[in-house]
Amino acid sequence: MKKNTVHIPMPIRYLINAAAIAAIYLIISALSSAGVITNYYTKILILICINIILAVSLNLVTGYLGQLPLGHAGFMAVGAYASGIFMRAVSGSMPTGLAVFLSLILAAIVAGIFGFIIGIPALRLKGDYLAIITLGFGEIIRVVLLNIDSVLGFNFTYGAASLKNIPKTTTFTLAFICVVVVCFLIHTMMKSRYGRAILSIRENEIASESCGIRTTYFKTMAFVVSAAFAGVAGSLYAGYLGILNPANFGFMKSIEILVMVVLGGMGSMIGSVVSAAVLSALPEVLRAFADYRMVAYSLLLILVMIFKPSGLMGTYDFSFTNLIGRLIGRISGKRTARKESAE
Amino acid sequence: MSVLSMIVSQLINGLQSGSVYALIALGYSMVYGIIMLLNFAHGDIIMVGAYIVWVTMSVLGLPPAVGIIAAVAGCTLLGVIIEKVAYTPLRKSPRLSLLITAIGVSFFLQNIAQLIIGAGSKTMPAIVSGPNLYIGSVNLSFVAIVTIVVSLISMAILTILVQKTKMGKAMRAVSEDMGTAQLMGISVNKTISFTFAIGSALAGIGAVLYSCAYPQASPTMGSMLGLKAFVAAVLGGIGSIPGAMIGGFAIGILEAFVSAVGLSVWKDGVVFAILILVLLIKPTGIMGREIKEKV
Amino acid sequence: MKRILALVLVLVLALALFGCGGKANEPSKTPGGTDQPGKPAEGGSIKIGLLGCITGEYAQYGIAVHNGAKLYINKVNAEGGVNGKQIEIVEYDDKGDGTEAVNAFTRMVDNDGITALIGSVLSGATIAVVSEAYPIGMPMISASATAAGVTYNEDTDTVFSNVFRVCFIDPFQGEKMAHFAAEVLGAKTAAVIYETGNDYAVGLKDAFVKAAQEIGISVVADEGYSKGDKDFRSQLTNIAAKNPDVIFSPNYYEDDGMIVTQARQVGVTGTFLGGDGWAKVTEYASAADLEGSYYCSAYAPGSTDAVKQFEADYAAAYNGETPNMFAALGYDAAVVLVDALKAAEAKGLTAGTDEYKAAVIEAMKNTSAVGVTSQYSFDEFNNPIKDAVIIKITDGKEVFDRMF
Amino acid sequence: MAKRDVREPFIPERDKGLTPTIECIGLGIDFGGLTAVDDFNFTLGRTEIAGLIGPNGAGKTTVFNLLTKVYQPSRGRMLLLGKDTKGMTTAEANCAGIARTFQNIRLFKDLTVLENVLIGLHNEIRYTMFEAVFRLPRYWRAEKAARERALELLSIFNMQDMADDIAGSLPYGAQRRLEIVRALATNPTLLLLDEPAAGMNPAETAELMETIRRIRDMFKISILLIEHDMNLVMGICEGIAVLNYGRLIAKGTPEEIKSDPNVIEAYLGKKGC
Repeated sequence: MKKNTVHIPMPIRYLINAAAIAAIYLIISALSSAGVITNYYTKILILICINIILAVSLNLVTGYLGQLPLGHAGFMAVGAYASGIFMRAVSGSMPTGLAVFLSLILAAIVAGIFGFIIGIPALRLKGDYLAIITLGFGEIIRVVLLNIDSVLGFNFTYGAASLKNIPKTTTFTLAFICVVVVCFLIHTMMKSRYGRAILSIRENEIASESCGIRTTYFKTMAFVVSAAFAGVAGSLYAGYLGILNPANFGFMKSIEILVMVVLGGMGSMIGSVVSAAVLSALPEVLRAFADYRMVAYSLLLILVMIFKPSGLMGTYDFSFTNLIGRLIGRISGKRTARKESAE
Repeated sequence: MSVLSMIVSQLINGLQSGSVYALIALGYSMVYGIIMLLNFAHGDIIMVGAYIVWVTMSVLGLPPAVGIIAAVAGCTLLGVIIEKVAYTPLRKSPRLSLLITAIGVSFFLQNIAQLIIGAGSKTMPAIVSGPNLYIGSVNLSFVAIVTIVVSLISMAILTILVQKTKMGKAMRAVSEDMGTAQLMGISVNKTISFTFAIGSALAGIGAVLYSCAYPQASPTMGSMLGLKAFVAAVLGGIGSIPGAMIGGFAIGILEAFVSAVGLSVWKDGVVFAILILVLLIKPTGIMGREIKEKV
Repeated sequence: MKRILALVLVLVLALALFGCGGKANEPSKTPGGTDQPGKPAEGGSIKIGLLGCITGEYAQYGIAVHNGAKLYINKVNAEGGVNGKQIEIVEYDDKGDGTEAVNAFTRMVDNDGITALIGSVLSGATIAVVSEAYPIGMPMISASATAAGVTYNEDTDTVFSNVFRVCFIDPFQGEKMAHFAAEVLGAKTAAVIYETGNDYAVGLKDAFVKAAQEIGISVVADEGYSKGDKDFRSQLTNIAAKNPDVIFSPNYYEDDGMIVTQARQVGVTGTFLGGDGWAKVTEYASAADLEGSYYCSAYAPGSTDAVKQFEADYAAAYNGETPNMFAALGYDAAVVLVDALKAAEAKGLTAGTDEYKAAVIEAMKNTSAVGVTSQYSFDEFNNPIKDAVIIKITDGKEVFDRMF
Repeated sequence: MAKRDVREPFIPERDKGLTPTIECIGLGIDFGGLTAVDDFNFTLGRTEIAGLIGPNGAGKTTVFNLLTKVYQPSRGRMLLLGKDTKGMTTAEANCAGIARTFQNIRLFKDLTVLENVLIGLHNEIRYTMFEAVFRLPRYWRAEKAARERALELLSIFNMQDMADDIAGSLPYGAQRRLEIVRALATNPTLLLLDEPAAGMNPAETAELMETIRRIRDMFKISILLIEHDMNLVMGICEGIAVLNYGRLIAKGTPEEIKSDPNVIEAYLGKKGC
């Protein structure tokens, strides 16, 4: 197999990947303007994009760093509320495009700050303790969003009454761009010294430390980046639904994201993308399945862990260009083989 | 009501819920001590226990004694089955896999209960009833007295079991060093199953006491209860029996006083804040020992 | 290579499911539907959406509302429909979740082509749907979304002209019970205990406290609790110390039952008052503990002949079940909507068109339809104008006390 | 027990006059009341290959953990190139020049051989996060240089052909060698080898001895190794330190150690018992 792979040089790889992504986008938007993809399907596609960002960002900590935080929905909530409050405040006084861009950045920064605040104590602990402590923080975020107004004495998050009338600015194009940007950033980060440091912590923290890697720093960094991207997903969600309630960001949501990551394969970005897409579309497709969805999710968690702990994709990362290289290699390989046999 | 009698009343409120926490915390602590697993499903075993009480007493109309026995036996069995089906195949796997499985089991129990019985809560008749006692102006409910006394007796029995019996010795040996214990001829599998059985039986007793005090069963009742009990176990020092008791009572009393001063909304937040503080300042808890990774 | 194969397989499977899902899982439609979504039916039928949480935590409310609504629409269809056309129900579950509700609603509009919507059941999900329905002028009536924000945008001070409801709004009940406490029970002091994370409970409590202060009841204790709490002793011990005349507990019945039981254990002796969330509370606390408590409701079982007829019909349709307030309100929502459909049909408009929808909205605004709980007319906020029913609990039974 | 005398620090002739790589003065550590290492006085020359030997449980690995700052000492001082290392973390100690291998191999098992070495080169690779995620020219240059350097290091053990293999799938001996390469990648001044020859056959051991010497000559570093294979220890070590019950009982040349009565007693027990 290896012999037949044609190595494609980097600039061409980028071109191929960019072309593939553009093609996917153009096909979907063409279908949608032709009316094949209705408004309803567009909504589902946006939801898929949001879930992909959530899964990919959680995968950074669970798959690559090897820790198990259970409060990912909390960061999403922080991003969603930051963005929602911002959009409500500036709506009308700023061009929409700029406001949306700023709201995404703001959501990422605020969620990242929360990730930092929570990461500092949480990452001093390992395994089960980290899981519990992040779960606790996730719940605290929810409780604070619910009750902060009565402490502040003015309406900020509107608590249980929901933050309403957020401008609905999330389009499929925006969500798609965010997915591409988030996946690109995580991918390039993982292929650098920063990414290798994160992986080395998952593999063996003590050895990593003895290689001169400041593990606490890199753990916190991964955690902050993961939280920031969850915040971006939250911002998209706020602009998608237009109304936010703390109840939407409970423990259940965190578990749903975890199921996507575990099923796709911890440490595989393409696995997260595929399973987030499938698991978000499935309940819409199989409406009759709704009753059994959570039972199926929990069973999936158990069965995947027992029979295929590496998930659907393992740590495999799909490379479109490698696939093309392999295909070219095969075809040319066959040709040379044919030539040889002809001779 | 004077301030003093008010404080005593709140103390008793705290002791009542604290004794249930303590019973559940013991289960967490024992299981964690032996296989280093945070058994997320432990809280949900209590939920199943409460439903067993509901089925036997409300649906089948059987007397309380049958309900109590059925709940304890059912929980014990469920604990062992969970261990055999979900955890044993993963004993050699990374900790992360085991933890995810435990979360899976917890969610499975919750959702299957919701699917079969429905999301709404079910009420059950009073398991024990008796007159309220008055000491001065302090009002002592009968249920509170029963809860506190029964949990203290259970903990005393458990202590004897672990300290004096052969099986208890085996449990302590396995938690110390699984490999060596096996070489000494202790059946590790049997001991772990036994630990799950004991822990789950305690959860069964906890479920009955919980049902006495709060006669409702709902699919998600176990998750918060379980988490708080876990916090209690960590506070007391995981793996330590007296620690779990102290932790349970401490959390119960803390919650009572937080509510009493009007911060009930922040109760869960305070409990988790305590957890975070304990883990950062003294990760071994009040009674725990330090375990260091060998380099 | 295997992995790539698996990946491709999963993708194909997902696409296949996604693609044929629309057909494989068509929602339940009463009489045979049309296959062309988005286009109005030819003469045969009028499509309306029915949206609510029929699974999940609040399923008992959603199922009751849906059963009530379907009971009336089936009755209309059996009697020949509206203007000779059958009403076709497109029913979806939103699990009480805003995201699901918006998706289901969009699907109803785009893929099923509904003309009007009954729903949703919970306030949060309904508000999420309103933000989609208002711009396209879709007539909407909810049986049970009580939050003020459902029909009114307080930020822009505009009423969502297309949205109506047949239930009381939250503040209304709180005010009613404060006046009831003062005028009927002669209460001087009151305490409140409520779930802080619940907009329904908070809405009722805020209105109660405000009204109580205005009419001279002093609120001596204000205790909150969080969702999922089962232990209220600490808060109730505080309340017992103040010994109030009445305790207002505007929560859902499961919590209310537990609160009353524990209150008696820690020595609270005052009269308990509640909102319409109290229905069925008698199953959750003992008769002795509940004796003499009052709550307000929109529905009094067995009070009038119309109600008795409704109860009999409901029992006949649903295995002898007794309807609750939500079923009655679901029925009433359908009554008001069908009445408006009749008006639109009378104008000779085609179902599904914008003019038709506008006519339905217009007709609802000026309705005088008679439902099972009351005759309906709407105020400037599209909220119903009707009296509350006071229910008293005696001997473990919920008994009609008076209209108030 | 009377305090033992430890002989004057031994340092090879050529290293005299240079600041020693390591100077431990009265280093000791307790674990919950149990003294694991006590009064550890030790000096290591700049290009010395030294051995740390002693019976099982003597505290050899604990000494390594003290030197690499996995444990912080309860008392005493440790100087690295004359500088106090107080308060350093393991990572900082590595940056300051201490690299190690582990008794129970600790490779990054699921990563490739090349990635293992690249992680060792972590602090040698210089570009910012921004340059990395946006793939700016400096990223490409640094990555290319690092890759070449990694292959060069692998070639010391003739492992360059295994670069794309998964580390966990290598044979045992190759894993031990990879650990050494990874440690060398961190550009150390002191290399600590914890039982490098464990599980190797005599031929492999002989080759390893040769390589250790070559590494010292190539990189001009000092090497301290824990080893039970006396042939290896006596063959390459210029100085040997003997540890028993957490205390240094002898340090000197191999010849001196061989004839030291304390050492013989520690290994064989008291005569006449």
